[in-house]
Amino acid sequence: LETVPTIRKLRAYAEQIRTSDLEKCLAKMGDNVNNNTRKAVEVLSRGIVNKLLHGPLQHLRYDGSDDRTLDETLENMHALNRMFNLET
Amino acid sequence: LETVPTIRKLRAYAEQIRTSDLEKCLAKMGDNVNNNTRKAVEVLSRGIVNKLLHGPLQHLRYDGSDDRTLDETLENMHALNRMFNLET
Amino acid sequence: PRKQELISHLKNGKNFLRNQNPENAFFEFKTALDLAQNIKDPIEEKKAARGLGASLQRQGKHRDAIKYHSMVLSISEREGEDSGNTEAYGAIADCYTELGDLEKAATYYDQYIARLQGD
Amino acid sequence: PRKQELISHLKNGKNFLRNQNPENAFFEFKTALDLAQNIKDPIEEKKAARGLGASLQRQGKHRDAIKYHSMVLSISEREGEDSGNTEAYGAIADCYTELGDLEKAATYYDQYIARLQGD
Repeated sequence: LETVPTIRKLRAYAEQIRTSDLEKCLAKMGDNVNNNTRKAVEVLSRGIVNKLLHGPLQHLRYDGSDDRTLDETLENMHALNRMFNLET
Repeated sequence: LETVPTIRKLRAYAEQIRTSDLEKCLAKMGDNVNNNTRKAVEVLSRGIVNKLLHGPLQHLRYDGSDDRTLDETLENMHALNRMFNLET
Repeated sequence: PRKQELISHLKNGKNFLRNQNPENAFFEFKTALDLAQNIKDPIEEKKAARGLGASLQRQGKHRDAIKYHSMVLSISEREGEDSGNTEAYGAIADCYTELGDLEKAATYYDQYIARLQGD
Repeated sequence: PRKQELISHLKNGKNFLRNQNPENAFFEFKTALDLAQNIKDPIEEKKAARGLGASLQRQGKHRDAIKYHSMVLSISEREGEDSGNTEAYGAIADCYTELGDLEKAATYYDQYIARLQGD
Protein backbone atom coordinates (compact mmCIF):
# COMPACT_ATOMS: atom_id res chain seq x y z
CA LEU A 1 0.00 0.00 0.00
CA GLU A 2 2.95 2.30 0.58
CA THR A 3 3.51 2.41 -3.15
CA VAL A 4 0.06 3.80 -3.96
CA PRO A 5 1.10 7.49 -3.81
CA THR A 6 3.96 6.75 -6.19
CA ILE A 7 1.55 5.18 -8.66
CA ARG A 8 -0.62 8.30 -8.40
CA LYS A 9 2.33 10.63 -8.99
CA LEU A 10 3.86 8.65 -11.82
CA ARG A 11 0.50 8.59 -13.60
CA ALA A 12 0.15 12.35 -13.17
CA TYR A 13 3.70 12.92 -14.39
CA ALA A 14 3.13 10.89 -17.55
CA GLU A 15 -0.32 12.35 -18.17
CA GLN A 16 1.07 15.85 -18.11
CA ILE A 17 3.66 15.00 -20.76
CA ARG A 18 1.03 13.24 -22.83
CA THR A 19 -1.57 16.00 -22.86
CA SER A 20 0.97 18.73 -23.44
CA ASP A 21 2.55 16.94 -26.41
CA LEU A 22 -0.85 15.92 -27.75
CA GLU A 23 -2.05 19.51 -27.72
CA LYS A 24 1.06 20.68 -29.54
CA CYS A 25 0.51 17.97 -32.13
CA LEU A 26 -3.16 18.84 -32.69
CA ALA A 27 -2.26 22.52 -32.93
CA LYS A 28 0.27 21.75 -35.66
CA MET A 29 -2.26 19.69 -37.57
CA GLY A 30 -4.67 22.61 -37.63
CA ASP A 31 -8.40 22.53 -38.24
CA ASN A 32 -8.28 20.62 -41.47
CA VAL A 33 -8.03 17.19 -39.86
CA ASN A 34 -11.04 15.03 -39.36
CA ASN A 35 -12.24 13.38 -36.17
CA ASN A 36 -10.93 10.03 -37.23
CA THR A 37 -7.39 11.42 -37.39
CA ARG A 38 -7.81 13.22 -34.09
CA LYS A 39 -8.96 10.04 -32.46
CA ALA A 40 -6.09 8.00 -33.89
CA VAL A 41 -3.60 10.50 -32.49
CA GLU A 42 -5.25 10.45 -29.07
CA VAL A 43 -5.16 6.65 -29.05
CA LEU A 44 -1.49 6.73 -30.10
CA SER A 45 -0.49 9.02 -27.25
CA ARG A 46 -2.40 6.97 -24.71
CA GLY A 47 -1.11 3.68 -26.06
CA ILE A 48 2.56 4.67 -25.86
CA VAL A 49 2.23 6.05 -22.34
CA ASN A 50 0.23 3.07 -21.07
CA LYS A 51 2.62 0.52 -22.51
CA LEU A 52 5.66 2.32 -21.10
CA LEU A 53 4.07 2.64 -17.66
CA HIS A 54 2.88 -0.94 -17.55
CA GLY A 55 6.16 -2.51 -16.38
CA PRO A 56 6.99 -0.01 -13.63
CA LEU A 57 3.43 0.15 -12.28
CA GLN A 58 3.10 -3.60 -12.27
CA HIS A 59 6.30 -3.79 -10.23
CA LEU A 60 4.90 -1.37 -7.68
CA ARG A 61 2.11 -3.74 -6.81
CA TYR A 62 2.99 -6.46 -4.35
CA ASP A 63 0.33 -9.07 -3.93
CA GLY A 64 2.24 -11.27 -1.53
CA SER A 65 1.86 -14.30 -3.75
CA ASP A 66 4.53 -14.26 -6.39
CA ASP A 67 8.28 -14.42 -6.12
CA ARG A 68 8.83 -10.69 -5.98
CA THR A 69 9.66 -9.79 -2.44
CA LEU A 70 8.26 -6.81 -0.65
CA ASP A 71 11.78 -5.44 -0.40
CA GLU A 72 12.15 -5.48 -4.16
CA THR A 73 8.85 -3.68 -4.59
CA LEU A 74 10.00 -0.96 -2.21
CA GLU A 75 13.33 -0.69 -4.01
CA ASN A 76 11.42 -0.21 -7.25
CA MET A 77 9.42 2.52 -5.60
CA HIS A 78 12.50 4.32 -4.30
CA ALA A 79 14.16 4.11 -7.70
CA LEU A 80 11.05 5.48 -9.46
CA ASN A 81 10.71 8.30 -6.94
CA ARG A 82 14.32 9.24 -7.61
CA MET A 83 14.26 8.83 -11.36
CA PHE A 84 11.02 10.73 -11.95
CA ASN A 85 11.61 13.17 -9.16
CA LEU A 86 8.28 12.27 -7.57
CA GLU A 87 9.00 13.21 -3.96
CA THR A 88 8.70 16.93 -4.41
CA LEU B 1 29.77 2.14 -17.42
CA GLU B 2 27.99 -0.93 -16.14
CA THR B 3 24.71 0.79 -16.84
CA VAL B 4 25.38 1.26 -20.57
CA PRO B 5 23.76 -2.04 -21.66
CA THR B 6 20.64 -1.13 -19.68
CA ILE B 7 20.43 2.20 -21.50
CA ARG B 8 20.73 0.35 -24.78
CA LYS B 9 17.99 -2.12 -23.87
CA LEU B 10 15.60 0.43 -22.43
CA ARG B 11 15.93 2.52 -25.59
CA ALA B 12 15.23 -0.52 -27.74
CA TYR B 13 12.23 -1.47 -25.59
CA ALA B 14 10.69 1.98 -25.89
CA GLU B 15 11.48 2.31 -29.58
CA GLN B 16 9.67 -0.90 -30.32
CA ILE B 17 6.53 0.31 -28.59
CA ARG B 18 6.80 3.66 -30.33
CA THR B 19 7.21 2.38 -33.89
CA SER B 20 4.55 -0.27 -33.49
CA ASP B 21 1.96 2.20 -32.15
CA LEU B 22 2.98 4.82 -34.69
CA GLU B 23 2.44 2.39 -37.55
CA LYS B 24 -0.98 1.43 -36.25
CA CYS B 25 -1.87 5.10 -35.98
CA LEU B 26 -0.73 5.93 -39.52
CA ALA B 27 -2.58 2.90 -40.87
CA LYS B 28 -5.79 4.13 -39.23
CA MET B 29 -5.35 7.60 -40.69
CA GLY B 30 -5.11 6.13 -44.17
CA ASP B 31 -3.65 7.75 -47.27
CA ASN B 32 -5.66 10.94 -47.09
CA VAL B 33 -3.38 12.65 -44.58
CA ASN B 34 -0.71 15.04 -45.70
CA ASN B 35 2.98 15.02 -44.83
CA ASN B 36 2.55 17.77 -42.30
CA THR B 37 0.16 15.61 -40.28
CA ARG B 38 2.40 12.58 -40.62
CA LYS B 39 5.33 14.57 -39.35
CA ALA B 40 3.39 15.99 -36.39
CA VAL B 41 2.41 12.46 -35.36
CA GLU B 42 5.98 11.21 -35.65
CA VAL B 43 7.20 14.14 -33.54
CA LEU B 44 4.46 13.44 -30.98
CA SER B 45 5.45 9.80 -30.58
CA ARG B 46 9.13 10.66 -30.27
CA GLY B 47 8.47 13.53 -27.87
CA ILE B 48 6.43 11.45 -25.43
CA VAL B 49 8.95 8.60 -25.40
CA ASN B 50 11.95 10.90 -25.03
CA LYS B 51 10.43 12.86 -22.18
CA LEU B 52 9.40 9.72 -20.33
CA LEU B 53 12.83 8.16 -20.75
CA HIS B 54 14.71 11.28 -19.75
CA GLY B 55 14.47 10.80 -15.98
CA PRO B 56 15.40 7.12 -15.85
CA LEU B 57 18.24 7.43 -18.35
CA GLN B 58 19.66 10.46 -16.62
CA HIS B 59 19.70 8.49 -13.39
CA LEU B 60 21.64 5.70 -15.04
CA ARG B 61 24.57 7.98 -15.73
CA TYR B 62 26.94 8.50 -12.86
CA ASP B 63 29.50 11.20 -13.48
CA GLY B 64 31.17 11.02 -10.08
CA SER B 65 30.56 14.68 -9.42
CA ASP B 66 27.07 15.15 -8.11
CA ASP B 67 25.43 13.91 -4.94
CA ARG B 68 24.03 10.76 -6.42
CA THR B 69 26.13 7.89 -5.24
CA LEU B 70 27.29 5.08 -7.43
CA ASP B 71 25.21 2.72 -5.30
CA GLU B 72 22.07 4.64 -6.08
CA THR B 73 22.83 4.54 -9.78
CA LEU B 74 23.24 0.78 -9.63
CA GLU B 75 20.01 0.43 -7.65
CA ASN B 76 18.26 2.42 -10.37
CA MET B 77 19.71 0.06 -12.93
CA HIS B 78 18.56 -3.05 -11.09
CA ALA B 79 15.08 -1.61 -10.66
CA LEU B 80 14.83 -0.73 -14.36
CA ASN B 81 16.09 -4.16 -15.39
CA ARG B 82 13.39 -5.71 -13.23
CA MET B 83 10.58 -3.38 -14.16
CA PHE B 84 11.14 -3.47 -17.91
CA ASN B 85 12.27 -7.06 -17.93
CA LEU B 86 15.53 -6.12 -19.63
CA GLU B 87 17.73 -8.99 -18.50
CA THR B 88 16.34 -11.55 -20.89
CA PRO C 1 -28.25 18.72 -34.91
CA ARG C 2 -28.57 17.62 -31.27
CA LYS C 3 -25.49 15.45 -31.76
CA GLN C 4 -23.74 18.56 -33.06
CA GLU C 5 -24.80 20.48 -29.98
CA LEU C 6 -23.59 17.65 -27.76
CA ILE C 7 -20.18 17.59 -29.43
CA SER C 8 -19.85 21.32 -29.00
CA HIS C 9 -20.61 21.14 -25.25
CA LEU C 10 -17.99 18.42 -24.86
CA LYS C 11 -15.52 20.60 -26.69
CA ASN C 12 -16.31 23.62 -24.53
CA GLY C 13 -15.93 21.49 -21.44
CA LYS C 14 -12.49 20.37 -22.55
CA ASN C 15 -11.44 23.93 -23.24
CA PHE C 16 -12.61 25.08 -19.82
CA LEU C 17 -10.66 22.25 -18.22
CA ARG C 18 -7.57 23.21 -20.19
CA ASN C 19 -7.96 26.80 -19.08
CA GLN C 20 -8.20 25.92 -15.40
CA ASN C 21 -11.89 26.64 -15.15
CA PRO C 22 -13.35 23.37 -13.80
CA GLU C 23 -16.58 25.02 -12.60
CA ASN C 24 -17.64 26.05 -16.09
CA ALA C 25 -16.31 22.77 -17.46
CA PHE C 26 -18.66 20.95 -15.12
CA PHE C 27 -21.73 22.73 -16.51
CA GLU C 28 -20.74 22.07 -20.11
CA PHE C 29 -20.18 18.38 -19.43
CA LYS C 30 -23.44 18.19 -17.47
CA THR C 31 -25.38 19.56 -20.43
CA ALA C 32 -23.50 17.16 -22.68
CA LEU C 33 -24.39 14.23 -20.43
CA ASP C 34 -28.10 15.09 -20.48
CA LEU C 35 -28.05 15.39 -24.26
CA ALA C 36 -26.14 12.12 -24.68
CA GLN C 37 -28.63 10.27 -22.49
CA ASN C 38 -31.45 11.86 -24.41
CA ILE C 39 -30.25 10.73 -27.82
CA LYS C 40 -28.93 7.46 -26.37
CA ASP C 41 -25.33 7.81 -27.47
CA PRO C 42 -23.29 5.75 -24.99
CA ILE C 43 -19.88 6.72 -26.38
CA GLU C 44 -20.51 10.44 -25.90
CA GLU C 45 -22.26 9.69 -22.62
CA LYS C 46 -19.01 8.17 -21.35
CA LYS C 47 -17.00 11.16 -22.53
CA ALA C 48 -19.33 13.49 -20.66
CA ALA C 49 -19.17 11.38 -17.49
CA ARG C 50 -15.40 11.30 -17.67
CA GLY C 51 -15.32 15.08 -18.14
CA LEU C 52 -17.60 15.55 -15.12
CA GLY C 53 -15.30 13.37 -13.04
CA ALA C 54 -12.24 15.31 -14.16
CA SER C 55 -13.95 18.67 -13.46
CA LEU C 56 -14.80 17.60 -9.92
CA GLN C 57 -11.30 16.25 -9.31
CA ARG C 58 -9.85 19.62 -10.27
CA GLN C 59 -12.12 21.19 -7.68
CA GLY C 60 -10.93 18.76 -5.04
CA LYS C 61 -14.35 17.05 -4.90
CA HIS C 62 -12.97 13.56 -5.09
CA ARG C 63 -15.96 11.75 -3.65
CA ASP C 64 -18.32 13.19 -6.25
CA ALA C 65 -15.75 12.62 -8.95
CA ILE C 66 -15.73 8.90 -8.16
CA LYS C 67 -19.47 8.76 -8.90
CA TYR C 68 -19.02 10.07 -12.43
CA HIS C 69 -15.93 8.00 -13.20
CA SER C 70 -17.86 4.94 -11.97
CA MET C 71 -20.65 5.90 -14.34
CA VAL C 72 -18.24 5.21 -17.20
CA LEU C 73 -17.83 1.67 -15.89
CA SER C 74 -21.59 1.13 -15.61
CA ILE C 75 -22.21 2.42 -19.12
CA SER C 76 -19.56 0.01 -20.37
CA GLU C 77 -21.24 -2.86 -18.62
CA ARG C 78 -24.67 -1.86 -19.88
CA GLU C 79 -23.43 -1.60 -23.47
CA GLY C 80 -20.99 -4.50 -23.40
CA GLU C 81 -18.26 -2.21 -24.73
CA ASP C 82 -15.35 -1.28 -22.53
CA SER C 83 -13.75 1.80 -24.08
CA GLY C 84 -12.71 4.31 -21.46
CA ASN C 85 -12.56 1.75 -18.66
CA THR C 86 -8.78 1.81 -18.23
CA GLU C 87 -8.82 5.55 -17.67
CA ALA C 88 -11.84 5.29 -15.37
CA TYR C 89 -10.16 2.71 -13.13
CA GLY C 90 -7.04 4.89 -12.97
CA ALA C 91 -9.02 8.05 -12.18
CA ILE C 92 -11.10 6.37 -9.45
CA ALA C 93 -7.90 5.06 -7.88
CA ASP C 94 -6.41 8.58 -8.02
CA CYS C 95 -9.47 9.91 -6.18
CA TYR C 96 -9.26 7.26 -3.46
CA THR C 97 -5.55 8.06 -3.07
CA GLU C 98 -6.39 11.72 -2.54
CA LEU C 99 -9.05 10.71 -0.03
CA GLY C 100 -6.46 8.67 1.86
CA ASP C 101 -8.19 5.36 1.22
CA LEU C 102 -5.11 3.53 -0.07
CA GLU C 103 -6.74 0.14 0.27
CA LYS C 104 -9.50 0.96 -2.23
CA ALA C 105 -7.05 2.90 -4.38
CA ALA C 106 -4.87 -0.21 -4.68
CA THR C 107 -7.82 -2.33 -5.83
CA TYR C 108 -8.67 0.09 -8.61
CA TYR C 109 -5.00 0.57 -9.62
CA ASP C 110 -4.76 -3.21 -9.99
CA GLN C 111 -7.63 -3.15 -12.47
CA TYR C 112 -6.04 -0.18 -14.23
CA ILE C 113 -2.58 -1.76 -14.45
CA ALA C 114 -3.99 -5.04 -15.72
CA ARG C 115 -5.44 -3.13 -18.70
CA LEU C 116 -2.40 -1.06 -19.63
CA GLN C 117 -0.78 -3.38 -22.10
CA GLY C 118 -3.55 -3.98 -24.60
CA ASP C 119 -4.78 -1.48 -27.14
CA PRO D 1 10.36 15.42 -59.95
CA ARG D 2 13.78 14.44 -58.59
CA LYS D 3 12.54 15.37 -55.15
CA GLN D 4 9.59 13.08 -55.79
CA GLU D 5 11.96 10.28 -56.77
CA LEU D 6 14.02 10.92 -53.64
CA ILE D 7 10.97 10.72 -51.38
CA SER D 8 9.93 7.48 -52.98
CA HIS D 9 13.35 5.88 -52.40
CA LEU D 10 13.21 6.93 -48.75
CA LYS D 11 9.78 5.38 -48.48
CA ASN D 12 10.92 2.14 -50.10
CA GLY D 13 13.88 2.04 -47.76
CA LYS D 14 11.62 2.38 -44.75
CA ASN D 15 9.36 -0.38 -46.02
CA PHE D 16 12.29 -2.72 -46.58
CA LEU D 17 13.50 -1.99 -43.04
CA ARG D 18 10.05 -2.72 -41.67
CA ASN D 19 9.93 -5.97 -43.59
CA GLN D 20 13.27 -7.16 -42.23
CA ASN D 21 15.13 -6.65 -45.46
CA PRO D 22 18.01 -4.36 -44.50
CA GLU D 23 20.08 -5.21 -47.60
CA ASN D 24 17.50 -3.82 -49.99
CA ALA D 25 16.81 -0.97 -47.59
CA PHE D 26 20.48 -0.02 -47.81
CA PHE D 27 20.36 0.33 -51.59
CA GLU D 28 17.20 2.45 -51.50
CA PHE D 29 18.68 4.78 -48.89
CA LYS D 30 21.96 4.96 -50.81
CA THR D 31 20.15 6.11 -53.94
CA ALA D 32 18.18 8.58 -51.83
CA LEU D 33 21.41 9.93 -50.32
CA ASP D 34 22.96 10.51 -53.74
CA LEU D 35 19.83 12.28 -54.95
CA ALA D 36 19.59 14.42 -51.82
CA GLN D 37 23.21 15.52 -52.17
CA ASN D 38 22.59 16.22 -55.81
CA ILE D 39 19.66 18.51 -55.25
CA LYS D 40 21.20 19.86 -52.03
CA ASP D 41 18.37 18.98 -49.69
CA PRO D 42 19.99 18.61 -46.26
CA ILE D 43 16.82 17.46 -44.47
CA GLU D 44 16.30 14.53 -46.81
CA GLU D 45 20.06 13.94 -46.85
CA LYS D 46 19.90 13.36 -43.09
CA LYS D 47 16.94 11.01 -43.42
CA ALA D 48 18.86 8.96 -45.99
CA ALA D 49 21.99 8.87 -43.82
CA ARG D 50 19.95 7.78 -40.81
CA GLY D 51 18.30 5.08 -42.91
CA LEU D 52 21.70 3.84 -44.09
CA GLY D 53 22.90 3.69 -40.50
CA ALA D 54 19.80 1.76 -39.44
CA SER D 55 20.13 -0.67 -42.37
CA LEU D 56 23.74 -1.44 -41.45
CA GLN D 57 22.88 -1.87 -37.77
CA ARG D 58 20.27 -4.45 -38.68
CA GLN D 59 22.97 -6.32 -40.58
CA GLY D 60 25.28 -6.23 -37.56
CA LYS D 61 27.68 -3.85 -39.33
CA HIS D 62 27.97 -1.47 -36.43
CA ARG D 63 31.23 0.16 -37.40
CA ASP D 64 29.91 1.18 -40.82
CA ALA D 65 26.61 2.24 -39.25
CA ILE D 66 28.47 4.71 -37.03
CA LYS D 67 29.84 6.43 -40.14
CA TYR D 68 26.38 7.13 -41.51
CA HIS D 69 24.86 8.15 -38.18
CA SER D 70 27.82 10.51 -37.73
CA MET D 71 27.07 11.95 -41.15
CA VAL D 72 23.77 13.22 -39.69
CA LEU D 73 25.76 15.14 -37.08
CA SER D 74 28.10 16.64 -39.72
CA ILE D 75 25.21 17.71 -41.92
CA SER D 76 23.64 19.40 -38.88
CA GLU D 77 26.84 21.23 -38.17
CA ARG D 78 27.27 22.26 -41.80
CA GLU D 79 23.69 23.56 -41.99
CA GLY D 80 23.44 25.00 -38.48
CA GLU D 81 20.24 23.00 -37.93
CA ASP D 82 20.19 20.16 -35.47
CA SER D 83 17.13 18.07 -36.30
CA GLY D 84 17.85 14.36 -36.05
CA ASN D 85 20.86 14.83 -33.75
CA THR D 86 19.22 13.32 -30.67
CA GLU D 87 18.48 10.11 -32.54
CA ALA D 88 21.95 10.09 -34.13
CA TYR D 89 23.68 10.34 -30.76
CA GLY D 90 21.51 7.53 -29.40
CA ALA D 91 22.11 5.31 -32.42
CA ILE D 92 25.89 5.85 -32.39
CA ALA D 93 25.94 4.98 -28.69
CA ASP D 94 23.91 1.82 -29.42
CA CYS D 95 26.50 0.81 -32.02
CA TYR D 96 29.42 1.36 -29.64
CA THR D 97 27.58 -0.69 -27.02
CA GLU D 98 27.23 -3.54 -29.50
CA LEU D 99 30.93 -3.24 -30.32
CA GLY D 100 31.76 -3.50 -26.61
CA ASP D 101 33.22 0.01 -26.42
CA LEU D 102 31.20 1.09 -23.38
CA GLU D 103 33.43 4.09 -22.75
CA LYS D 104 32.59 5.68 -26.12
CA ALA D 105 28.98 4.53 -25.83
CA ALA D 106 28.64 6.40 -22.53
CA THR D 107 29.94 9.62 -24.08
CA TYR D 108 27.37 9.49 -26.84
CA TYR D 109 24.56 8.46 -24.50
CA ASP D 110 25.36 11.52 -22.40
CA GLN D 111 24.83 13.74 -25.44
CA TYR D 112 21.66 11.85 -26.26
CA ILE D 113 20.23 12.06 -22.74
CA ALA D 114 21.02 15.76 -22.48
CA ARG D 115 18.78 16.33 -25.51
CA LEU D 116 15.80 14.21 -24.47
CA GLN D 117 13.78 16.81 -22.66
CA GLY D 118 13.41 19.54 -25.27
CA ASP D 119 11.20 19.33 -28.34
